[in-house]
Amino acid sequence: MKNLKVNIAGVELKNPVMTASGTFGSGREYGEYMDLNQLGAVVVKGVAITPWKGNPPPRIAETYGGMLNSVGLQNPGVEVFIEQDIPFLRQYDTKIVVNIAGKTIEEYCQVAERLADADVDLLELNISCPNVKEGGVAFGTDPRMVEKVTREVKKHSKQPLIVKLSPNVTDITEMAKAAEVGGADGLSLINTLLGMSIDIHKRRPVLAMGVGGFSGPAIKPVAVRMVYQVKQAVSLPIIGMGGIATGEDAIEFIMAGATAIAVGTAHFHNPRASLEVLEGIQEYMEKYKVQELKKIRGIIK
Amino acid sequence: MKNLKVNIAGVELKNPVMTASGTFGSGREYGEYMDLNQLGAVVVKGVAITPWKGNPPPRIAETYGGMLNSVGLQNPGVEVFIEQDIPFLRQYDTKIVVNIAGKTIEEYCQVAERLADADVDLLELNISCPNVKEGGVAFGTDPRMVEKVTREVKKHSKQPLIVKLSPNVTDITEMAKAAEVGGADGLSLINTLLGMSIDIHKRRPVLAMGVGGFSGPAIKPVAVRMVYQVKQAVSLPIIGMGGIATGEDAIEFIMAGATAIAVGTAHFHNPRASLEVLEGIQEYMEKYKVQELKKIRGIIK
Amino acid sequence: MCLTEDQWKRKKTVVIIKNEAIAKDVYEMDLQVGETAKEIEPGQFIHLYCRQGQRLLPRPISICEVDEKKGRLKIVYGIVGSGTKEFASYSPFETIDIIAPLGKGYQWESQEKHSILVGGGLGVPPLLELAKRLPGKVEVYLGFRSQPFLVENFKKYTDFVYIATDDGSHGTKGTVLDVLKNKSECPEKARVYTCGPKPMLQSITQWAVEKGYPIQVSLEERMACGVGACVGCVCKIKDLQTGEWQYQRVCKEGPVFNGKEVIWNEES
Amino acid sequence: MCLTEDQWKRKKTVVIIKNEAIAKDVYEMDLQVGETAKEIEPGQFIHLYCRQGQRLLPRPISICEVDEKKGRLKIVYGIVGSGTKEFASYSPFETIDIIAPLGKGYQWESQEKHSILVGGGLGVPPLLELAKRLPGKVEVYLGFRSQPFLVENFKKYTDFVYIATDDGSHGTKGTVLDVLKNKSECPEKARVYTCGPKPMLQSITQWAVEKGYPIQVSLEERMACGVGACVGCVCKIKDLQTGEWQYQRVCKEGPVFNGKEVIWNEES
Ligand SMILES: Cc1cc2nc3c(=O)[nH]c(=O)nc-3n(C[C@H](O)[C@H](O)[C@H](O)COP(=O)(O)OP(=O)(O)OC[C@H]3O[C@@H](n4cnc5c(N)ncnc54)[C@H](O)[C@@H]3O)c2cc1C
Ligand SMILES: Cc1cc2nc3c(=O)[nH]c(=O)nc-3n(C[C@H](O)[C@H](O)[C@H](O)COP(=O)(O)OP(=O)(O)OC[C@H]3O[C@@H](n4cnc5c(N)ncnc54)[C@H](O)[C@@H]3O)c2cc1C
Ligand SMILES: Cc1cc2nc3c(=O)[nH]c(=O)nc-3n(C[C@H](O)[C@H](O)[C@H](O)COP(=O)(O)O)c2cc1C
Ligand SMILES: Cc1cc2nc3c(=O)[nH]c(=O)nc-3n(C[C@H](O)[C@H](O)[C@H](O)COP(=O)(O)O)c2cc1C
Ligand code: FES
Ligand code: FES
Repeated sequence: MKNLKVNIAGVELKNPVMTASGTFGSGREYGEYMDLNQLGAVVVKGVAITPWKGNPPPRIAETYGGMLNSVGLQNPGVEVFIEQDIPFLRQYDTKIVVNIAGKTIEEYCQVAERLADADVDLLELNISCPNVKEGGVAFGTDPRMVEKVTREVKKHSKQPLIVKLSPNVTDITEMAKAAEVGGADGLSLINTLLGMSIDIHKRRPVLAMGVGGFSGPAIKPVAVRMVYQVKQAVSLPIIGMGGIATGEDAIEFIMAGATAIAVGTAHFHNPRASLEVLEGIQEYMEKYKVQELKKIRGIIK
Repeated sequence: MKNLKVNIAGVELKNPVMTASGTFGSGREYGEYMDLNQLGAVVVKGVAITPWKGNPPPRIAETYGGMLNSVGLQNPGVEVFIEQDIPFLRQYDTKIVVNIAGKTIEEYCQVAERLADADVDLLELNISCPNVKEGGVAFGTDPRMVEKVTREVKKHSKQPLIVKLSPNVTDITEMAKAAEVGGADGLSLINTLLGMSIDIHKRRPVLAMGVGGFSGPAIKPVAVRMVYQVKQAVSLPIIGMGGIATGEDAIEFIMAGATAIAVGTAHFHNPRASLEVLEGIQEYMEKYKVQELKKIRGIIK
Repeated sequence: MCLTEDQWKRKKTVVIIKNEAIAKDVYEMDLQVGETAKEIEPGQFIHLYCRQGQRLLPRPISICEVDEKKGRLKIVYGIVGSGTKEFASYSPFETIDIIAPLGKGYQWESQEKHSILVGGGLGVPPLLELAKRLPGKVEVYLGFRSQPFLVENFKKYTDFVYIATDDGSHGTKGTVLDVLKNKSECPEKARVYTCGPKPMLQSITQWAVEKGYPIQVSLEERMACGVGACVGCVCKIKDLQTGEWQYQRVCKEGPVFNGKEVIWNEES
Repeated sequence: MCLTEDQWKRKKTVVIIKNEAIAKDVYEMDLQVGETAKEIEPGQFIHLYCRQGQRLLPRPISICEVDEKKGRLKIVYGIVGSGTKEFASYSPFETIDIIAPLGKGYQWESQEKHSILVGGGLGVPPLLELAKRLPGKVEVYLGFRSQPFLVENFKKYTDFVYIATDDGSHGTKGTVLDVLKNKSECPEKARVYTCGPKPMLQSITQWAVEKGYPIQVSLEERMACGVGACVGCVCKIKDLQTGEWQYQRVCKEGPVFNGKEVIWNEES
């Protein structure tokens, strides 16, 4: 057996496979389809300080090799999360990463603070959701805001803070550097691209919100490129995601510079996608006699 | 028969179907596969003032539902174009659009000036090619540069000037407005996204250049979104493109606000793609009794 | 706490036994699903996966009928887009990937006396297995645009099958609600079960509320996961006590909801 | 100036007559292409399209053999990635979309006296039809990693077939160049035709140049259009007079080039 362990900001994961926030609920639902113990970490859906209703439906549109969503961070709030989801997830031998959402810097800080004493391993700061009017991507497309929100939230965080970046920017490395300066312990990328799909029969956008977050295999080349660019620009550990559906996809991200990877949209096509990605990584390591992932991480220069 | 005519910056096209620059050579190659007389316009590959060698191979990578290219605007220069390609294309009853490339503002201007007396209908200013170090996308991601290069080239152009925008920006409407202020007569969008694909067996990028331009059906949701956003922001006619492979795709772009559309990568899957797109548009118009495209253009608000 | 290998739900590859048109652009497909047939409640749905890799999301289709003995499910689907068009091209003995069953079905009492089933168009199929299982008297009202389907199948389980068509080509010309108002004996107590286009569900709900009948409606929404994880497939459900509403998941809390709790004003 | 409907080249749907493994991960496929079989020059290739819509680009595969009478083409392909894996799953009587023929093939004189054909691995197949058509004496040198294929087919057309394998399991252990140096009678005049991995092409070219033989090499590059429109599939070709080089299209000016004009130093 090869060594699959990876270390993200001081937290050791038994393997690099995580679930992408918002695609895996709080683990419970897919727990009926697979053994959560096998995952490096479960990243739960975005959690805010108060319950959020989310956006009106339709929230989902299929596109060629991908999909759009405009869920808008519907969530029952951090209290319900702490009460119900943490105890559920702690039954499993896997790390817990909480994706935190907010409409203002204060709200982000409140969630981080509320989680300070909770039994979770990592925080993932979501400043890149394209589906909410306030907060979300507005914070993630301006380097000064990225730095500021990172710095503030970091002050209130006990767990290491991962900043999740938006791909809808001219220069991703600027955002990565801003997060680094702000004190981030790691970076997640990419969140969804901004896309639109039109129902030409009904003559309106498929999504009630008009535009939505674009994910799935279709976007992988953009994600790999950004992980690569960011790896050249900063020294933070990177959690790579965007279209990963196979072990080979995961290896691409690792070679581009990712320390861990997350599987999202692929679950909708195959509920066991994350475990198959893990198996695929292992097969690659066996085939090419890669003893540890470090040996191939960021090998593309 | 429905009325398919559209007007781009004073040039009347018999129908809205154009070919995307760089995917259709100078028309000659696909002329063996289809009747060029049926196209609204042929947009030829990027033409520079002097011959360009282009980038080393591999220049092509397939991705999920799309592809990457790093051709890098290989072209024999504007003189050869004028000598060989214009007379060839003028045999056909279709409009000629020349995509102009340059490394400096002066070079763009020189091409425009050289073409002033040539028998071509429209100029398409390519400030969005991700595959060249100088010029190209460097001009297309800074609104001040977009405005400046547009203004300068416009001074040297006799034909209406279409500015082709890059999608690799935080806010496409800023670029569109800058082109409008600079005096553009129309906009083309989108050029390719920037993507990367890694050959995990050889442990290097598939493309010799590392990164390349990402096109094809996979990118359509980004393109539709940008056409929609730009339509809300400026009043210039838009040539929409990015992943169009069927008549239904084309209708999506028209509803989002495009006056004409261009078919690119789809040709590689189906040499007759542009004609099938045209047939599909006609079928849609028949089915829904749309008398002219104006009736559905920009219908999404 | 942890499930063992054979307890996990999974995506399964099953054999297509039959796949035939039963009306214009409407197909009936029988699937050999084995033991899964025993786990079905009427009103539940299954997820069908396309073979074409560019179509990633599963297509939710209601279960129409179950043959527990043979281990088979019947579904009926309309060709409306690329995925259903792909399904229509499959031949018997080919395979298809599915997850089954999903969602929460219709609920009834074991002593049920009188049931009124109302289906419209492609909302007709999920009522068939329900008609078969319901005890007591079962009235069935089916509305179609023009060409009816599955009518004979319903007649196997009840004598009270009424048809409405928009163009009057079969049964009564008009809406299924018109027929319902005319034909139903309107007992003191009854439960109403319905599936179909939203405006129909809304008008049937209004009628049922007036009559004082409990009503269950089956809703549709675009889905991604189908298992409750993505919160993509929501509809507005109000709490009848507090009057507060929240978005609930059609794939998990539904597709069958209490009609009185549904807030209808969302565009559909 | 304008072609008429039946003069246009087009993507065609053809029937697969045979699709069988002939070595580990190497398949032979026969296609019923009709009149197209009459238009083929050895060394040309065809484009095969995948059925899976996420794989948009055609796969270029060389024509291995032509049966003009039956209207058939044979191709031989290795399973190296997702597309060739998909092709291997097809059964006889299924169909596949192709464009054929594409590119420029090998050139020879009608009075050709002596030809030396050198193939390596998956570069062996395109030499078969050439061996069949060449007049005069034909020597064939084939190199494989381990398991040879198509050797009997070549023996039908010439008695001079020599094999090299990397592991020595068949023929001579070593490279095809080793065998060539040992076995060839090295006539005064001959033409060399070769196809295979770039390092092999380069070393054979060097040998041919030393001997003063004209040499034609068949190159590979990743393609998109296959018709010369995208300028994606280029290789560096120098003008022997001026010494200037430019990128030429493998799909249009090639895949067969004058070996002396090829600049080999590009990474492959
Ligand atoms: C719980 C449930 C039960 C259903 N039962 C049936 C049934 O028994 N028979 C039947 O014919 N149809 C049923 N539908 C609708 C059916 O799912 C859609 O018609 C089908 O998914 C369309 O797929 P397509 O690929 O042909 O259309 P496309 O428009 O090409 O599909 C693109 C995407 O949109 C989604 N989509 C499109 N239309 C709908 C819709 N009306 N509702 C939900 N998603 C949609 C698809 O699932 C897919 O993800 C049901 C839907 C739900 C939610
Ligand atoms: C003119 C020409 C003739 C060829 N003749 C043969 C032949 O007779 N037999 C044979 O087995 N192979 C031949 N090849 C190579 C063959 O095209 C590739 O092995 C094949 O396309 C790989 O497809 P895939 O989907 O399995 O691989 P993937 O790697 O999944 O393909 C992804 C993309 O990369 C391209 N690609 C991958 N490898 C190559 C390669 N080595 N060369 C060019 N493109 C590649 C594919 O075309 C596709 O667009 C030829 C190539 C060319 C250019
Ligand atoms: C339905 C859905 C909901 C999502 N919700 C969140 C979220 O709550 N927080 C977040 O940071 N990202 C969210 N994302 C983005 C994903 O975590 C991930 O970054 C993106 O989908 C790219 O990965 P993929 O292509 O593997 O899905 C969501 C994505 C989808 C598809
Ligand atoms: C191989 C290739 C070459 C291209 N060359 C050019 C070019 O010379 N000039 C230009 O403006 N765009 C060029 N493009 C971009 C296309 O014109 C088009 O904007 C883009 O591919 C999106 O459309 P599509 O998805 O339909 O291909 C090229 C695209 C491809 C795939
Ligand atoms: S489809 Fe994902 S929650 Fe219902
Ligand atoms: S593949 Fe397009 S020019 Fe050769």
